[in-house]
Amino acid sequence: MARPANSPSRDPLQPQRLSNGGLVDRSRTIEFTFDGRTYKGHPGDTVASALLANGIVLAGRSFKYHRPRGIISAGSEEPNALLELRTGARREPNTKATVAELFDGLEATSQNRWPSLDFDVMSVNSLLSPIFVAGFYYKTFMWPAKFWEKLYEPAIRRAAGLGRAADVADPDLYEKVTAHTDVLVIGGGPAGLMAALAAARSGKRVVIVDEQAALGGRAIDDAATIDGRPARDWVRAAEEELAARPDVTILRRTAVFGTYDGGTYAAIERVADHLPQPKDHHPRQRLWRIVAKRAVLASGATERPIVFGDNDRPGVMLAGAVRSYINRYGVVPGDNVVVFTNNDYGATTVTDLIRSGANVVALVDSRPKPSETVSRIASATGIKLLNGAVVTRAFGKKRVSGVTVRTQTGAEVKLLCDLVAVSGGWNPNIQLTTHLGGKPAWNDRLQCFLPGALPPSMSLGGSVAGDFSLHKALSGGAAAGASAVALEGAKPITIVVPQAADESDAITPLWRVEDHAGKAFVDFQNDVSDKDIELAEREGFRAVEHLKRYTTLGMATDQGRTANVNALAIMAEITSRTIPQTGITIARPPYVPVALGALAGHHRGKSFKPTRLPPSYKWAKEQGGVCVETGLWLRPSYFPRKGEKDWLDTAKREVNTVRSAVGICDVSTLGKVDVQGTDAGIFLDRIYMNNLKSLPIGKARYGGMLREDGVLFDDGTIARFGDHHYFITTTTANAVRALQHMEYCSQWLWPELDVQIISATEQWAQYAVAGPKSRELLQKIVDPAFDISDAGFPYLQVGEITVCGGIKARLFRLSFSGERAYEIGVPARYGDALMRKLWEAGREFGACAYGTEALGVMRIEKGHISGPELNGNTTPHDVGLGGMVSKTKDFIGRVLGARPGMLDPNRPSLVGFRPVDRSARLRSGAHFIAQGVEATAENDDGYMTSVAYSPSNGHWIGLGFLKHGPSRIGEIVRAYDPVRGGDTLVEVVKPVFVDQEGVRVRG
Amino acid sequence: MRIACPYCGERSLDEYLYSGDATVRRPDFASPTAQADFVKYVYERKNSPGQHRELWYHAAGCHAWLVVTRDVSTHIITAVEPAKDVALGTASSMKDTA
Amino acid sequence: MADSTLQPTSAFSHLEPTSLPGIAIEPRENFTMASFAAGKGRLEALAAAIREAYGVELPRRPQRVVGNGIVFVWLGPDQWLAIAERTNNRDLEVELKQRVAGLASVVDQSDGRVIVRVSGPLAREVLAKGVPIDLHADTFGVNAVAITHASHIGVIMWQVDAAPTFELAMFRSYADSFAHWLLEAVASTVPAAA
Amino acid sequence: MASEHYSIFSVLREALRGHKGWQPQWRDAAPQKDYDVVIVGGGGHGLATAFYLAKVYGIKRIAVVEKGWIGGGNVGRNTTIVRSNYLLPGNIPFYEMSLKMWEQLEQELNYNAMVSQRGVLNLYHSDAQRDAFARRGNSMRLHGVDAELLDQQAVRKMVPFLNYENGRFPIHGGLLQRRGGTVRHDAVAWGYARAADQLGVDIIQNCEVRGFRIEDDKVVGVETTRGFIGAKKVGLAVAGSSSRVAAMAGLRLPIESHVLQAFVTEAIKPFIDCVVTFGAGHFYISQSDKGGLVFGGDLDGYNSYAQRGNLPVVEDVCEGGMALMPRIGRVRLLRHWGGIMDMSMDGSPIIDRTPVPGLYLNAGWCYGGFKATPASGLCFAHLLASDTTHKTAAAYRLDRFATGHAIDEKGMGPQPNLH
Ligand SMILES: Cc1cc2nc3c(=O)[nH]c(=O)nc-3n(C[C@H](O)[C@H](O)[C@H](O)COP(=O)(O)OP(=O)(O)OC[C@H]3O[C@@H](n4cnc5c(N)ncnc54)[C@H](O)[C@@H]3O)c2cc1C
Ligand SMILES: NC(=O)c1ccc[n+]([C@@H]2O[C@H](COP(=O)([O-])OP(=O)(O)OC[C@H]3O[C@@H](n4cnc5c(N)ncnc54)[C@H](O)[C@@H]3O)[C@@H](O)[C@H]2O)c1
Ligand SMILES: Cc1cc2nc3c(=O)[nH]c(=O)nc-3n(C[C@H](O)[C@H](O)[C@H](O)COP(=O)(O)O)c2cc1C
Ligand SMILES: [Zn+2]
Repeated sequence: MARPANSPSRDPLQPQRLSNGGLVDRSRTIEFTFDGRTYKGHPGDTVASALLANGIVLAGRSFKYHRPRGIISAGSEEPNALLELRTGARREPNTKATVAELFDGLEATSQNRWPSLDFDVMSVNSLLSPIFVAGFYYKTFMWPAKFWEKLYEPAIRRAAGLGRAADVADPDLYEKVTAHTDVLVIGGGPAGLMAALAAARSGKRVVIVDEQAALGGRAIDDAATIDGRPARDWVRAAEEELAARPDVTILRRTAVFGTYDGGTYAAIERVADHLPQPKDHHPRQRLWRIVAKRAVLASGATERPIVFGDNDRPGVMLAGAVRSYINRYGVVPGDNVVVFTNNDYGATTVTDLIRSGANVVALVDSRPKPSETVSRIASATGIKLLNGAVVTRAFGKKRVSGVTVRTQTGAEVKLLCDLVAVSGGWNPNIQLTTHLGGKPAWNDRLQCFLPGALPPSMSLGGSVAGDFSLHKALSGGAAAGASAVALEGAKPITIVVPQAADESDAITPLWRVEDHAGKAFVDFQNDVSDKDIELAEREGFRAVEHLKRYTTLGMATDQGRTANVNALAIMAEITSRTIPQTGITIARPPYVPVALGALAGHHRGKSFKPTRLPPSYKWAKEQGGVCVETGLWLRPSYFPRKGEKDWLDTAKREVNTVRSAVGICDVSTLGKVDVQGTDAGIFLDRIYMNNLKSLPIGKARYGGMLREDGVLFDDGTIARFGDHHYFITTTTANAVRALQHMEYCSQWLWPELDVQIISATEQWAQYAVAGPKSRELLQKIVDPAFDISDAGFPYLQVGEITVCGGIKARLFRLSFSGERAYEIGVPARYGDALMRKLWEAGREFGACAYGTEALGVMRIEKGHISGPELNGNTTPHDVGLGGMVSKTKDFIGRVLGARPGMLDPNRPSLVGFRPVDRSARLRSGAHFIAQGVEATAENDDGYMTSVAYSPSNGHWIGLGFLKHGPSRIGEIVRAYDPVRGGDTLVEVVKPVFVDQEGVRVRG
Repeated sequence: MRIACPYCGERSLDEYLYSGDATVRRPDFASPTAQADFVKYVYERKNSPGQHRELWYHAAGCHAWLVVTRDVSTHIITAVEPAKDVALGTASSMKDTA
Repeated sequence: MADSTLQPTSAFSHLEPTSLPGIAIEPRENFTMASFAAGKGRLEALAAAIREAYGVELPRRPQRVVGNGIVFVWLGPDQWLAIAERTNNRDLEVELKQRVAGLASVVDQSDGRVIVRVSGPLAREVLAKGVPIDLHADTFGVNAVAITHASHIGVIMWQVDAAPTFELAMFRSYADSFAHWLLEAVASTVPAAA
Repeated sequence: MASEHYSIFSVLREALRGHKGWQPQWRDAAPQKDYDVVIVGGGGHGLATAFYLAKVYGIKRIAVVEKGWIGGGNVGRNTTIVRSNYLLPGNIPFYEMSLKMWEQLEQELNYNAMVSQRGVLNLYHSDAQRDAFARRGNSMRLHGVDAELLDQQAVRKMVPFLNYENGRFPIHGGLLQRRGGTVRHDAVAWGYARAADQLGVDIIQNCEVRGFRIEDDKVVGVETTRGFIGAKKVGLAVAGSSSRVAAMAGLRLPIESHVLQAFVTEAIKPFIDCVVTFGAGHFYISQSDKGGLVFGGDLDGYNSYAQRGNLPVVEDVCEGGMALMPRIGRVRLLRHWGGIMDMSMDGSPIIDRTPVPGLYLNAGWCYGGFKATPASGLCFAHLLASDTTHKTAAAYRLDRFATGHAIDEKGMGPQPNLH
């Protein structure tokens, strides 16, 4: 269709670009590609406005029927124009063209079509649409059963999804920031700006956010007048005032997407999405956690379409979006326009269109009588006004070419056009008021849902509160801002509300056009039509939440922002209920979809969790030590030497060295807790199952902690340094939980006790020095004043000493390996140096460093329990420590540990195992089955917890829990390991494989 | 959710650990009904909607155990007291009712 | 310990004192530190002993006080961390044990934690990328203390001066992870090169 | 009562007449004066129980009363994973029976619930974790359940899109249950409702139970927002509301109510074919037939009846996601929501009588009860109909805490939020 004769001359390269108006920078032209073709636009454009400037409306294909779809909106509510942006690692699916800002070189590709947007083979789905109605798949694809996974589902999955995720890791950075403020203003339209001004002028801290690149909201979209000057000037002045205040933060391109408890709001800032690439070291997006004492929600409203036949034809657009394109972007999206409205605000679109030189074919107003506003517009512009008329159907395929209008008399007329501007009224953006469970409240006069009960400390300003006119938005915003700071104790200030029009918000509801032909879409992206709603109703899915789930209405990337209210209104109509009776579906965060990368921030790759490095880490790496993750720690697991073929080879050598000479191992990761106070002894007695009262000063003892349910929780040593001074160790894995548990006991269970609990885990670098030569080695380190002879420093002795010429140290004669052994602790800053010293000193004894592998082997050889045995389900009796359990005192776990199930003799208990064929390998996780019976669950007698190749025995050994274990010593059972194809005969033995008499520890 | 630690001030949820009902107290191990008492104490919970007195641990902060009064249907917190004071009966809110 | 054959090593493998426009960072390790917790019913006596010995009042809220050559940092209810430069073999554990004997439990922490100093006009902006608390001057002023976390790493932090200068103390084993985060936060805050 | 049979033929037939002939999938029944059995709770378990009561046990007068709309509870908001890869003998047979029932479900209900056995892969990151998974896999195999222990190479082949290069916690392998997978959650509720309705069960929506009428120490009915409904037996299947409903009969349960969140992204072209759980972070994920990545993580951790969670957990879960799959950085989170979990003290469920005669309990499903739906329905129906425990659910006794027979898969002890 021809451009109207009176239209001003335009740039031939951007045929729909107006010669002036809007916030775009016409002084610069930038290029972008869409489906491989190059187009031009200007900075300040979105991809959508640039496409429209180039005369392109067809932007994508719908999800199910692959119908051609155009740009409908100018904001984050867009259901249709979803593009893949960028390529390669930065490929970004489902990006709304109406939100994405244009940059030079931007590459955009349409989605969900093959081979091309213009010709999409899958559009045959459209022909099958009589079958593909809501919920059809629940009724089909069941026969034959096997075919679902082999045939039907793969086919469905091939059709699933829109864009494609990148194939490789996202190369961009993301970061998170926490901000605290007195007042958070959400939305930078007229209401939000007034609220921010009012709050800021009182001196309070203010954060104002808007999801768009520019502030101003609809005042910019509508090219409104404020205080007699163009709104954009007023907005600029307001921005400048705010920016000049040190306690005001303005965040553009930032959408608040969630309201959380305690005044916490989450927002996403698109820091660099408008750039080809983020600047070096700078993030692509930033997640804001905003903690606000008060929040003013000034999020405006979103326009909704009217449901009529083939209302999804490209070129059918929201009226407010048409105005945005004209006024914000300087683009007129069509030349011959039909405006279809049921409200006065929508009718105003005519004025903008005429001003931009478009030909308004007709104003179709469903209301029987022209309102005052409509009459005024009609007489001012002289356009054709059709009152009491409705558009029943759009025609055209890839672009609308006209509409059928049913006039007040019922006559059908065809009007030719290339753009239909539709307004069905406005839905306040209330989502952030419902995230904490607030229920929206229907307003009959405005025909929309307004916020109901608000989250604590939130208030409203502007059209989100139903104050639809610019005048009301400004004054409502000002009032909200002022009252927010007043509640925070600021002195009341008077703020002059600028002059602006109090436009009419008159509306007469029209949700869908009756007796329309063609398909009438309610949810564009998910292809839900009014017929699907009828079907859902017919099948009993009347509750709105059922309707949503059955038809998938409102579940697409736009979350039904243009669809939900229309849908439930149609449901209300069919079921003869009111809209409030019908209800609305619950909105959930995020308000706009948020990149997962941004929610992760810094915490990905190696930075997913912090890494803890033990004191000898650097030295260990120099020695070629292989480190493994142990919780957050990186611990050396073995120190391979040339010629050793694998970890096992190395571990054997390390064990042999310890057992024959001496080895050194970093055990600093063990939890260390200092316990002092006059009641320290009583306290420890209550948290350990065994008796500690008798522990003499200068001695250490092994102890076990239970949970209150009687299960073994942790074990370690308790050393006594003074009358009221103990020093305990916990396992590495439980260090944090054990401390927490002790604090629970001291603060909550027994606060009357005088006990102080202080963690000292990181203060001490602690090394096990183990083996027959350990004392000789230490002798070279320990200052001569200290007697560490077997007589002077026997097994289980502890002492405060000095080493290497006066460095304070602690020496513990403890052994996990079963050898004569010590643990020596020095302040952690000397940890590296001490390790080097021990290493040097050990050379003459043939010392080795050993890691967690050898440590594990030796403790298994000695039958000491560790993580695999402390699996949260075992009792002291299960692990053979029943004898340690005190019968005389109260302690955590005593009472429930005595329940029948906990003492049941049938519980598997700890024994040792060795393979009958000594060359066989054992694996932990294998289950025990008696010989001669079937390997079934009934015959499952227990499981292997820990295994090791024992160099001392020359074969594999294991520990495990076996039913009636101790009475089955000597029996041969199967260690059955089907997941690794293992089935090994093992002999049940005592769980000690080295030095059964325990003489070596004493030297 | 934000909890106002009486010592540290208001902090976000991620600094705290929740640890259950604060209205149950550890029974006497020597009582003849000890086992039944402990079963109740360890396992049985009122768990009703509305106000809940519960234990939290300021794990990433001062390590204080706290008794928090919170509406579990709205997550609105009305009181936070040191567990130590509650246990000793010296918490300010308890003095009021004592 | 001049005559000792052991030399201390830094916990940081790649954090050097750095000064950029708007921000400076510096690892600090050469301290003697001890934590002490009041014995039951000894709080006032302890406070008096500290007053006597050092002429300062132990803070009862998250604050620190600066005495003559010593700083006391609130560490939780009835607990403090004493910090002093590590000169002349000064050992605060030993020193405090003498001065508050019977009143408090003293534990050496000189090596348990390392400190990073962050200062300059961009310090708040950088720290807000990891620290969740409000660092605004009106809320967290000079000598304020907070125990919190930074990028999943537990920290005790305080403000030294109005530059502003902050110090963050973390367990020694986290030093490198913390530095890694901090450098990333700094790089994303200072204006990009191009 | 709709009795039409669903098939491609019925769909084609209806397509020809504008789908005008479909009947409601279930009647919106009004309460009658009394029933033989009243099931409280129109979630998956309640509806399945009603179905099996009618179909297997021949009970005639059954009502399911639901305070809102059926399927609006956890059955309608879970991450749809079904599996039987449990560790303990109390659990494996039960969940395996359930999985077998899923395999037959669609034919049984004549409703396509999209049971999709696409495999459930639990990743391990250390030798200790591998051995723990081996123990579990072996336990499963001893029970006749499929389980495979994969090494890193096999995992890489199966799920090439994970972070193998620079993960903080390297992926060493995984425990795979091929028969595990996903089921379309809503369809389960609707399918059971329709099938139960066809057998005469009254499904009564918008009918909240507010109390029990107890006469001579025995339950004789329920007080509801739609009046008193008499019942010879009352079965509770109210999941997250178990404690509050049981309290109306004076009971205290070994349960705390916790919130669990779930997440879905915008639909993207499918690339995740199975369910993956990250053994070193709180994260698991699958991709729905619509293309959305459906994922979740840990509980929020505090008692709640609010059906929504908080931001720290959102971040925590997404950190896990990015750590595992750095290529989803630009995929966008579309929606996240919460459900109220009836977290039991040992993480395992309860199907048992209560101390109040006539009142039966089905609860404690924690965040794993969706997969249990068919077996739970059958076992609960068995208990209600026969007053005897179904042998496959024999371990799920209410008194196991008193006797010391907790079924604690994770070994976390009586801390519901840690299971
Ligand atoms: C986020 C999330 C993810 C999950 N992921 C999985 C998973 O991947 N795999 C898995 O196996 N499980 C999962 N679960 C757990 C699973 O969803 C539940 O265990 C299971 O659905 C509970 O059983 P139900 O279906 O009967 O419960 P529900 O669907 O909750 O049914 C209970 C019903 O009782 C009704 N009710 C409550 N009180 C009353 C009353 N007074 N009167 C009348 N009616 C009442 C409720 O309205 C509700 O409809 C998940 C749960 C959540 C929330
Ligand atoms: N008369 C009518 O019927 C009618 C109807 C609708 C709108 N209006 C016009 O709308 C304007 C109302 O002013 P207002 O300030 O209330 O609304 P507004 O729409 O002008 O401004 C709202 C702003 O909030 C932003 N926003 C929304 N949600 C956000 C979020 N979650 N995070 C960040 N930013 C978000 C939007 O980008 C927008 O800029 C007036 O100009 C009025 O004339 C009139
Ligand atoms: C498996 C699964 C997939 C879902 N996919 C979508 C989806 O694609 N789009 C959407 O908006 N919501 C999706 N949801 C979330 C639901 O919309 C809804 O939030 C959830 O069922 C909880 O209900 P509520 O939010 O009404 O409380 C999905 C939910 C589940 C359980
Ligand atoms: Zn605190």
